[in-house]
Amino acid sequence: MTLSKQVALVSMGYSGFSTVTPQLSFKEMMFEAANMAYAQVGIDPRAEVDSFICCEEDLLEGISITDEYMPDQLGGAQRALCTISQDGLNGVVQGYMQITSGIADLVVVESHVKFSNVLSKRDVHSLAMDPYLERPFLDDGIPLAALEMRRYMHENGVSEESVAEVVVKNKRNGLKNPRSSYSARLTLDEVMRSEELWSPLRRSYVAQPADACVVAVLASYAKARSITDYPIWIEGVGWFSESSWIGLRDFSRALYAEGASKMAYKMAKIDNPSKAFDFVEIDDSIAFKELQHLEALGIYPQGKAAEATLKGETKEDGSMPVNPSGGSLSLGNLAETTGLARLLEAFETLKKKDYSKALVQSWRGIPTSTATVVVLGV
Amino acid sequence: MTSEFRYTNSEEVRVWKDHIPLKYKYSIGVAAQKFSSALKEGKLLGFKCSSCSKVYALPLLFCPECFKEIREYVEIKPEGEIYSFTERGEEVVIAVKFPDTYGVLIHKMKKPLAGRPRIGQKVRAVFKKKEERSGDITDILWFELF
Amino acid sequence: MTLFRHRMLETGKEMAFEAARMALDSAGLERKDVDAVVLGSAPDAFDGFHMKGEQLLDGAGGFRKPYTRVFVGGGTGVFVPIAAWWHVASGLADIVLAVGEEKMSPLQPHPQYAFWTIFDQFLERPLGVTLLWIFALEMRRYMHVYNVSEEDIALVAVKNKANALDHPAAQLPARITVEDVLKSEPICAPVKRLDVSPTSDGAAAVVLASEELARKLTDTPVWITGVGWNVDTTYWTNRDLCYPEYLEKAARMAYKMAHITNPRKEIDFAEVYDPFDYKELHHMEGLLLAGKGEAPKLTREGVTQRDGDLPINPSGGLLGVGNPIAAAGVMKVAEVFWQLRGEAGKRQVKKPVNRGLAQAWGDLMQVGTVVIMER
Amino acid sequence: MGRLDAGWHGCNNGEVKRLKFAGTPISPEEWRNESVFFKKEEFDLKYAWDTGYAIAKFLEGLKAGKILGVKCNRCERILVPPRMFCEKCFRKVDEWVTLRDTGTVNTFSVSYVNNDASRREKPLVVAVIEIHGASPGMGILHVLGEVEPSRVRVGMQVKAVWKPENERVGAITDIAYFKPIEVM
Repeated sequence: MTLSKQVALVSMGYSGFSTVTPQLSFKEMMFEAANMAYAQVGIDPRAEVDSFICCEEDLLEGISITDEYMPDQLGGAQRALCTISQDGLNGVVQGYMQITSGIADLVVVESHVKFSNVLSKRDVHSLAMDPYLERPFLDDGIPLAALEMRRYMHENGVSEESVAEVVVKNKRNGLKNPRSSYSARLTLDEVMRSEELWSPLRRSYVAQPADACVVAVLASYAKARSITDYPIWIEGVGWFSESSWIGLRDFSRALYAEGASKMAYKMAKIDNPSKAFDFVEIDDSIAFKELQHLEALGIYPQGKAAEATLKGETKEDGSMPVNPSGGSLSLGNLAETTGLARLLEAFETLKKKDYSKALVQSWRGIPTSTATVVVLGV
Repeated sequence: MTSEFRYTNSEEVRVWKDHIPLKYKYSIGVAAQKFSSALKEGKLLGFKCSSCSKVYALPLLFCPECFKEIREYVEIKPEGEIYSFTERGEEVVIAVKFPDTYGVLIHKMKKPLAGRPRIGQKVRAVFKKKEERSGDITDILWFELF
Repeated sequence: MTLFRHRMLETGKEMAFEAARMALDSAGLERKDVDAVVLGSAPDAFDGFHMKGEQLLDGAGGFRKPYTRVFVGGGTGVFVPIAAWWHVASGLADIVLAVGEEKMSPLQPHPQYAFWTIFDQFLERPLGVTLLWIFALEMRRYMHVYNVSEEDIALVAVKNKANALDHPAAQLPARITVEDVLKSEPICAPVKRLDVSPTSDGAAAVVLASEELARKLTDTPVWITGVGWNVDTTYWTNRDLCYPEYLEKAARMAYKMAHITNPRKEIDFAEVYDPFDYKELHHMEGLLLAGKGEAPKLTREGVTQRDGDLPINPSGGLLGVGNPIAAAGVMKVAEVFWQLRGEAGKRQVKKPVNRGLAQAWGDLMQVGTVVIMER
Repeated sequence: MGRLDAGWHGCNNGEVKRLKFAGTPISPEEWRNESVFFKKEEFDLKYAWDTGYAIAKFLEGLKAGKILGVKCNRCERILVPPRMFCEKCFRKVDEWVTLRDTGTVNTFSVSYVNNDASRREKPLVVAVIEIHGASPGMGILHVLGEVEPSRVRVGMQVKAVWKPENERVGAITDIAYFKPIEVM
């Protein structure tokens, strides 16, 4: 057993992936997704799963202390279950550590979101900022995204066309993805004629909300070998936060993604990230972030992602496929489920295609500066 | 797709509506309290870390990097430059960088009569009249070009 | 740790900094030595922040670091060092800063209100449920099944508030009598004012290090030898509230890891979660430190006093020191640390101690978190 | 300010000889007269939660004056409140069962406060009621009426008092309260 094969992703299940999911409660969505994940590898959660990790935030659920409502529908009642108040991909990192620390062989990671149930989205987003310094000016956080976008474009000489091209590409990639809610065949011109929310940010650049639940099952080397012939190995993990103070952040760079990826690359022994991956699933919940994240992750040098995008390199058939799933721009903004949703895409793509290595990165969205990175290998 | 795990029942679709009223009285904190008192005097306060000598243009009790308590305060001239800006109709939100300080202050700007703001332009704070100030960040009415 | 008080001028971030700074100083470390940060904090509705963890990150020392918030309701405080433990045990981090923070005072008119939102939105909130109901219902069930008197329960409040007289950060230390408790204002019978811990603002922090580094940093490290956690079914009205099965399961997980077969003999003292006085008894039983229904007897006989055979909550507990939820759990872990190092001053238990336990509870009578520490 | 002085090291090695801990308490006076600056904000967070199948059907049952449970054929438990899965066996439940509208008080409390900690005008008796027809221990939370608080006992038999049919909306409050079944 090598260091890169300590922990495997053995199965994933999901439910929802729609703009509304009226027929199911969040519990029923979780039950569906969990059942699907467990059935693939034939495990009984009541007997075999050592730890359950749920990733959600109270105010998006409309429930305080949401972990109260998690155990039953995962098979986790009277078992070790906890909430990690983070993106689901960070739940995977915590599960990774539980397995490598020897307290668990089989870990279930879950995240769900029912954005359609949250009627006061603006207020919830406002509550994520400092009441004294930030809330009076930054509304639902969209102005912050616009400030960052302007600074990023300014420092790196990035054109608005390249940002719009990310939208065109990702919405097109999503057309063949059954989990996509917002895929479309659009022209650059159509994308750039979308309503300006806060200049230079247009509505078309922002991923719109959707509902989903994703469940991932992680296993130790021995356990993985015993329950599946097709494990996907977790070769590196990293996570990193910049600052809670918006004013202390570098608007032009995604330092959080840079920090997270450095940690993951070190673990996965990746020296040259621009050549290491067959494809990457990274955060694009605001279109310019795909460019910023590509640079932070070392896939492209600072300021070079825009040009590569315009040249078509990041298309599915390009030299560096970025978000072949369609990304958040197609799948929708899934809040804390974003990372697991993209892990699911990478998991399926790695199994289907003749690929050997992928990168998944999540960002917790406006107004945060927190990222998680996972390197997957076949 | 493993349809046996999907619920097919959709005859009973129901939504339960409710609301959570939340009322807060936030203490703005030890550092912001100092910042707030200075604002009432029409001054902008910087927070200086004695360890790394950075002057933060934000009310910080501690240096996030050195993780030492900040006990030194310096007055910042309320004139800086636009680090970034965004507009919606007549509204302009800006991030202002003050010379020789660390961090940016988010605030709003009075829209220039001619043209649009640019990154790097010099701006200065316009304070409310002394008697109207409360210690809130809105004691600065807006920033204007000069 | 910071003072635990009803209301603090510090923001949550600032309190977290104060506690984290003290913990680093105590270990002779700087922030640059820290590989990762784990923060625990309970409902966002108290502090008044969505994604509270993100709001607190700089305060906890997480600026430009790997940082995560963990959350299991009231059990969070003791869960923070558990999560920090797996950071270290996995080999991914050598030094982890573990911080618990709670700022309950911003919510108006009373922090209690936030607890309405922990209940089921379809079937329970419409009844106007409060957190006190569920405690009162559990207390009554416990009293009914094991024939426990309100007097016996009151003894816990008397002991803990008196213990807190020696705790310099305590919010509600007091010398009171059983009579005072029984005569205090009824809130939600059988729960009375003095049966309950206060709402508080505060923060507390501990530093965890790998074995190799710990030996370099100090001659008297305290080892975490067992961790356990467990969450019971959401359907709390389907459980018999007389006994916390989830806690027994959490404890057994920790005991197994620490190779403990007879906890009553092998645990020297414990900081058990006491947001309400009966909860201390309930939890002692769930931890197998007392038989079912036996904890009141041990309390009556003085076994749980600081000079007793099995001191429980020598710190003064939540009833005496205060209950800034996640910070209170970390405070308990800190107390076990100080007791094991013989640094608890006037609070030091009489008997020599080698092994202690800290426990917290949370959710809808649902979460048990347990840490076992040894000298 | 001196807040972080001396006390630090004292508290860190656990000694109590120094009584200074970090932290700046706000006095009740400062809180009331607001001599320090407070930022006040109000939100009203609105949600429209999908009840899902189990709760939708349960609420429809209440509207029709019935308490519905579900049955798991593996463990043979009849569960209430209903759910689409058996948490014990981790499988879908098998059938709906109409339960009786009577029950046994499992535990109770007399509440003198509202959920914002303010005092109630009249105390309210709340209880976990094990519903007859469901498996033993299957309780729901509700309130009791038509009974003196001092007369309530664990084990007391109670019956649902329904709101008039035209006032029922499909909510747990369609049961106004449970009242003791009189012993004849």
